[in-house]
Amino acid sequence: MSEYLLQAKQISMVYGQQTVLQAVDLTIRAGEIVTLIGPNGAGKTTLVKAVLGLIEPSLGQIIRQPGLRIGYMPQRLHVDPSLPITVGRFLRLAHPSKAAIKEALAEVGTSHLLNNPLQSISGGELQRVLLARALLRDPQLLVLDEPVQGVDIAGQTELYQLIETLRERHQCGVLMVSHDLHLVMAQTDTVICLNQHVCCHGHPEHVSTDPAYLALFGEKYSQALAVYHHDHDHEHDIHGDVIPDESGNSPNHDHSQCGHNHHHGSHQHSNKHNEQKQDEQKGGQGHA
Amino acid sequence: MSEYLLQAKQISMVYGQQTVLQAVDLTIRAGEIVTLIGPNGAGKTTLVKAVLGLIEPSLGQIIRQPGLRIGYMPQRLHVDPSLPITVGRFLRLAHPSKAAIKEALAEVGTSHLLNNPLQSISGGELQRVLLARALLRDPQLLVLDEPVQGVDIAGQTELYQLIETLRERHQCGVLMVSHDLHLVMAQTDTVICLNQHVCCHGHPEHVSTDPAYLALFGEKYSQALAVYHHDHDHEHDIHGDVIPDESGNSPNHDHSQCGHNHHHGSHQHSNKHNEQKQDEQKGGQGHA
Amino acid sequence: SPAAQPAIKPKLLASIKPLQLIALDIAGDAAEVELLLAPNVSPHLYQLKPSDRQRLAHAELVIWVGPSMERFLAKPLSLLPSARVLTLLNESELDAEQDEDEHGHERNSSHSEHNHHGQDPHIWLSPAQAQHIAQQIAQRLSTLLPAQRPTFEQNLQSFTARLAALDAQLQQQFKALKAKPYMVLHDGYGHFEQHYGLRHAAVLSLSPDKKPGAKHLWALSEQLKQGSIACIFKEPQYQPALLRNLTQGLALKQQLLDPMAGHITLGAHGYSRFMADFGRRFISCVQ
Amino acid sequence: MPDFLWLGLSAGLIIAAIAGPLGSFVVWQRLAYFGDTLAHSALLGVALSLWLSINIQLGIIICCLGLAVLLVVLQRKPQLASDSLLGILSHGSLALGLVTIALIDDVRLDLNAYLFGDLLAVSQQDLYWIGGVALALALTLWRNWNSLLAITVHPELAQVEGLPVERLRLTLMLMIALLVAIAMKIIGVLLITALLIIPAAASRKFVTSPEQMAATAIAIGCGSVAGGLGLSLSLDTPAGPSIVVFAIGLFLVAGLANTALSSVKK
Amino acid sequence: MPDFLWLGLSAGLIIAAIAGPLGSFVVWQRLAYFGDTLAHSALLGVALSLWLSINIQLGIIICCLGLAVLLVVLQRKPQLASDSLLGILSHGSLALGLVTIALIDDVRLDLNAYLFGDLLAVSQQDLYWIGGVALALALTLWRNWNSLLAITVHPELAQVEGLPVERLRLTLMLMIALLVAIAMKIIGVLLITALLIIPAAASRKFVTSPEQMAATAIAIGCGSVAGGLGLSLSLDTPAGPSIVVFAIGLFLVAGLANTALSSVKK
Ligand SMILES: Nc1ncnc2c1ncn2[C@@H]1O[C@H](COP(=O)(O)OP(=O)(O)OP(=O)(O)O)[C@@H](O)[C@H]1O
Ligand SMILES: Nc1ncnc2c1ncn2[C@@H]1O[C@H](COP(=O)(O)OP(=O)(O)OP(=O)(O)O)[C@@H](O)[C@H]1O
Ligand SMILES: [Mg+2]
Ligand SMILES: [Mg+2]
Ligand SMILES: [Zn+2]
Repeated sequence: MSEYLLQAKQISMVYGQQTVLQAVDLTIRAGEIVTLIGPNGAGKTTLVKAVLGLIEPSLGQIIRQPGLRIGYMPQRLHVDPSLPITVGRFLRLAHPSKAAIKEALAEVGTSHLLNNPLQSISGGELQRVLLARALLRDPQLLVLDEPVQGVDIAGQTELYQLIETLRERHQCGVLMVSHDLHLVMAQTDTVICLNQHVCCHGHPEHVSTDPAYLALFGEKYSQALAVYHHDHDHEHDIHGDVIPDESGNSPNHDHSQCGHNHHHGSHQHSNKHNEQKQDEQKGGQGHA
Repeated sequence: MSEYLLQAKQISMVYGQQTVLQAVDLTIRAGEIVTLIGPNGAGKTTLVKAVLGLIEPSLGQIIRQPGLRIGYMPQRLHVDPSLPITVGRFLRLAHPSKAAIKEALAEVGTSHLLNNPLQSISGGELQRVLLARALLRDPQLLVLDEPVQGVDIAGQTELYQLIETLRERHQCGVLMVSHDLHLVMAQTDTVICLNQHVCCHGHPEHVSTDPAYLALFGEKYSQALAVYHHDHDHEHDIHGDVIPDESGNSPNHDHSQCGHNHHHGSHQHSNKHNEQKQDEQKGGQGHA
Repeated sequence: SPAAQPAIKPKLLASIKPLQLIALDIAGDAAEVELLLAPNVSPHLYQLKPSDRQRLAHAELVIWVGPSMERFLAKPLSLLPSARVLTLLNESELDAEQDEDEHGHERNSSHSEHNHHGQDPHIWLSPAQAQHIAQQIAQRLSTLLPAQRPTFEQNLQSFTARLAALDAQLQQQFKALKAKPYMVLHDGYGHFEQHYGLRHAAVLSLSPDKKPGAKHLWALSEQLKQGSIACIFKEPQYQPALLRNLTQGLALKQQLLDPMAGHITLGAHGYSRFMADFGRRFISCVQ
Repeated sequence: MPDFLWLGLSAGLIIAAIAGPLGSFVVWQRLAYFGDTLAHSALLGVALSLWLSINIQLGIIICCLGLAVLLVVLQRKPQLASDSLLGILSHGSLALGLVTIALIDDVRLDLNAYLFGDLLAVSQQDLYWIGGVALALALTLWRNWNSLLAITVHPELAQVEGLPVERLRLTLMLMIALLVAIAMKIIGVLLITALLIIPAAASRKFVTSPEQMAATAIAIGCGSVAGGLGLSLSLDTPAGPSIVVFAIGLFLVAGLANTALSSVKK
Repeated sequence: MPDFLWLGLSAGLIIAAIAGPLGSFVVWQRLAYFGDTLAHSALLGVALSLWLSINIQLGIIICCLGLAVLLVVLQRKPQLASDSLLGILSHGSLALGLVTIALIDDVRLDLNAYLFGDLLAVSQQDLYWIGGVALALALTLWRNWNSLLAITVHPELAQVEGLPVERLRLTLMLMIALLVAIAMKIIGVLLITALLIIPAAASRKFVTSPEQMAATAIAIGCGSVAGGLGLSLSLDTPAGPSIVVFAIGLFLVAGLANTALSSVKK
């Protein structure tokens, strides 16, 4: 197996009173796609920023291959309207060659935006342009925070396909945050299911049957999404029941850690859920 | 059939040289869910803002029911970090009652965020909070620009379910922008497929077999998304081929208009595609 | 009032040094005369310190020119009873004023708050004005210390006599010499010039706050190049860098003139010494 | 304690009390430059009053209010950040003022003098003026607090929810302009602009709600006025600058305290 | 035409040429207040030099550079917008300067003279100074242009891509501080701060790339210097304010032209 591009060890992050990350481990190898999944506020963006060195974790250590070239696509971008900059010029900040820029824009399907002001393009267009910028760095490691957020349905599949292609062509590692489990699962080598701590991790097929995963997302969502049904109560019943029922069918899965962590995770969940139940149940009734 | 809440007639919007909207009609009735779909940059957000009166369309007319109460959820929100404001206080700007605020937060599943600073919550959490604010207005018309963007998979289904519930309980009209065709289709009364002009509109089942719709999104995407496959060339072949082949199986579909519009739309598409093809095809080759 | 007790000398507070010099001559030993603003401090950015305010509050009499000169005093002094303030250049009778004679304005010269048309507040530079100032001070001192009225009248008389002699001497000297054309940096010598029948041939700017325009400077530089100006009076408070550009390469007499009497030592006959020095410098340059 | 201290202290406290909430809006809406811009436009006001022979105080107030209106109009096209707009207005009005003065023949005028009031020269009558204006502003603020906050957080949401965004923004600008225009002459331009920004900025780190920020800003402002006057008395320094220095000191202490607090939590 | 006009024109053009690109960064990074803040810190510099008996010009430069460093340090914690930070630094240094001066007994000092230069008073030697500094700044800008732009657009992206964000930001601030500190004494604080902001802001509407904006700002700046001097010659108004008024005129014309252009397109 190839060398580590990047290794994060026991990363913890605390904001004020709130623990956002707790002893998270993460390893990315060349040519490997690692996907972070997890509910909103799980700390995915925080972990990504720590890995990139943009924020200093409260505890833990990050080891990068020296001279690692990273292509990064942030979750949000806000450019001041007083700065006149076209999409093309924006990309030239990452790479001087115009040919390469056109190529990258073509790859993400936004060639026609080359001379548009960066501030005027639509939300989904911006996502594509950001991906183009990450590609231009000819990265050894591609870090993408919800790359297809706001991208139209045709573009989503295109972009995921593109990421797959890039991985194959350049043998670059990919760290990706995503909510689109169904689209992502097929291509990912390792899924890390995050909820402050690492709930479970491993190969998608294994993870999708992991009880910790099921507890977090409900069994239904791990299956085809075409079947649309949501049963709120059922989902949370699993929370409590499934924890002791840890079978050994996920080879990469660290039992002891997950046991501990998962207890914590389930505690968090039921916390939120209790709050919700204590309030007037105007909306809650709609769920059944 | 109930009265119109809001009617937009022949809305056109031009930015500089670029035509973003062209003679778009839109009608929303109480208790009806209208969904705008379309590729990135199709003008969905622009249309929504025009309908809300936030921007002045270049041409056309918008008629609202007098005293219409609108709940709006913008596509992006950026709050200056110098303003100390908690989620709870932010919601109190829309509604004075604390009980109502707790209820709304519970409805969108973010009760635990009540006292968190608005600037520190994660992307998906912010979306939920924005929806809570829209709900607090007890709206007659709910306008949502990509409401589940960045929301985790469990939340997405929850939120769509919630919108459905609200519509039933309050009989409010809903205008929604979305890329999640598979999730949205089931609940929508009218789908408007936008690409500068109205490509086609009508009941979801009809629209999903409409050739204009297929041309825009490709046949595959209208079916279950579990099957993941993308054939770029094929998609664009449909563009040219399908237009004359308009069968009468979509009752709400205005043939003449769509014929005209679609020609325009397809022109736009092939334009973009040509640009893409003229460039070096490093990425393009990956699509096949 | 503590001033009523003869043991304690009443305090006088002069806003600027020339006024202090005059007041010292009139008051003699009967009163203390303090100075508010050191002669080298620009009144533009000056903000009163608490100690200044204490001195204002404790002074039996505050002597100042008026709001067109020491604007920062206008407000604090308006809060004092008028009996304790001597305003030399009053601006209360204002507005519909017509400056009947811009330069020859007399004791109750007309002023307007919003419009200092040609008002040159440097009134102490004219011996005639100084004489009038001394009279006013004597009058107020006499009201303040009725018992010492004779002393003040005597001091005034000797002040007048000394000044008259000096004035006569200067008049004669100025008459005798045919003053060559000279230039001043700002139009602050009007009272002196008026009194001795002089007129500057050129001025850099109306006041230090008003920057001259390029047109004016161009004309000025032509004038200087043609050699029609013999002498330039400089000031310690106002040293415009512009002057360097205008006079570069020209052989011009330059003379330092301090209208604020910065270099005059405190003591007897201060004002006469100041005027004598002022006149000497003037003559040495324009002769 | 002499009268002038009491008068100055009262005026300072009143102004600090109203500058706290108004200053919070100044900080939130990135209008820190507004005070200085108003001071410069006041200079233009002086120059124009001289030219047109109208009352100077009136000229200053008109110019300040006019500037506020102009700013609101210019902010409609949001291509320029408000600080750039303010920079242009500030330099523009200062330069126009200077040129106007130069064009009026034969005016002798110390422009600075018109702008620098002095806290220790406040009269009884000034106090009534300041008090009246502060009361009016406080009432307007009180009645529009939520709406003003809503347009600060997100103007588009506020507009959809039916608030008259433009009118509210204008109200806010006019309130700030009025306060600065009146206070400038009485307590000095340095002091009023500083009292708007520094207390609000210093309080940011300790608060979690807009109301807390306004209240803390009031407290810090009043503390600075009292402390600064004490400083001025003991060191014999001018009152206005001493208050500002004291406020800066509080700001620094606040920063250090915050750092210390958060390191203790860890 | 007399020498001093040529000297002034040359100095003005050189400064406008370097202020164009630097001013664009000022506008993009919302630092419009920076120039005024530097002017105020220069006052502190004067006061401290007098107190410590060091060379005044040196004291001014040190204070300005120190302020730039302080700003970069304070901007690390982005809880306060940069305009509020600048406001605090501006009022703080002005007040500290005034207090320091009040504490030094009996100094002979016309503060204005230290701060207000005059374009028409530029000497040959000044010109060399200005030219040298402008050249050094232009070279630094040229070499770091792309990196500076990258940290302006999105600091986080720039950092991930391996740029030394903090060092670059410091470089930019020091460049602006140096230009203002040198130019303040020579051409006046009003003119240098205005030449930073107004041309850059006026050019915004016509351009689509950062380079175009810098170039257009240079053109507008140089045009304003030439036009303003012409104005000063014909109306006999002071040179600095006339240039600023001319620049404002260009800004307004630019706005109108833009409106007209876009309505023609429709
Ligand atoms: N600067 C900050 N100060 C305080 N809390 C913060 C800060 N940044 C993030 N948080 C908190 O940390 C938690 C994790 O945030 P993060 O953005 O990492 O979530 P996420 O997993 O990326 O969520 P999403 O899927 O919605 O993007 C959130 O609950 C948020 O409130
Ligand atoms: N202020 C503006 N100036 C110039 N062009 C603009 C402006 N706002 C939007 N546009 C252009 O109008 C087009 C439509 O934008 P809009 O935001 O309405 O798209 P959208 O359908 O919402 O896309 P998405 O799905 O990505 O959100 C885009 O191509 C964008 O470049
Ligand atoms: Mg995130
Ligand atoms: Mg959109
Ligand atoms: Zn004078």
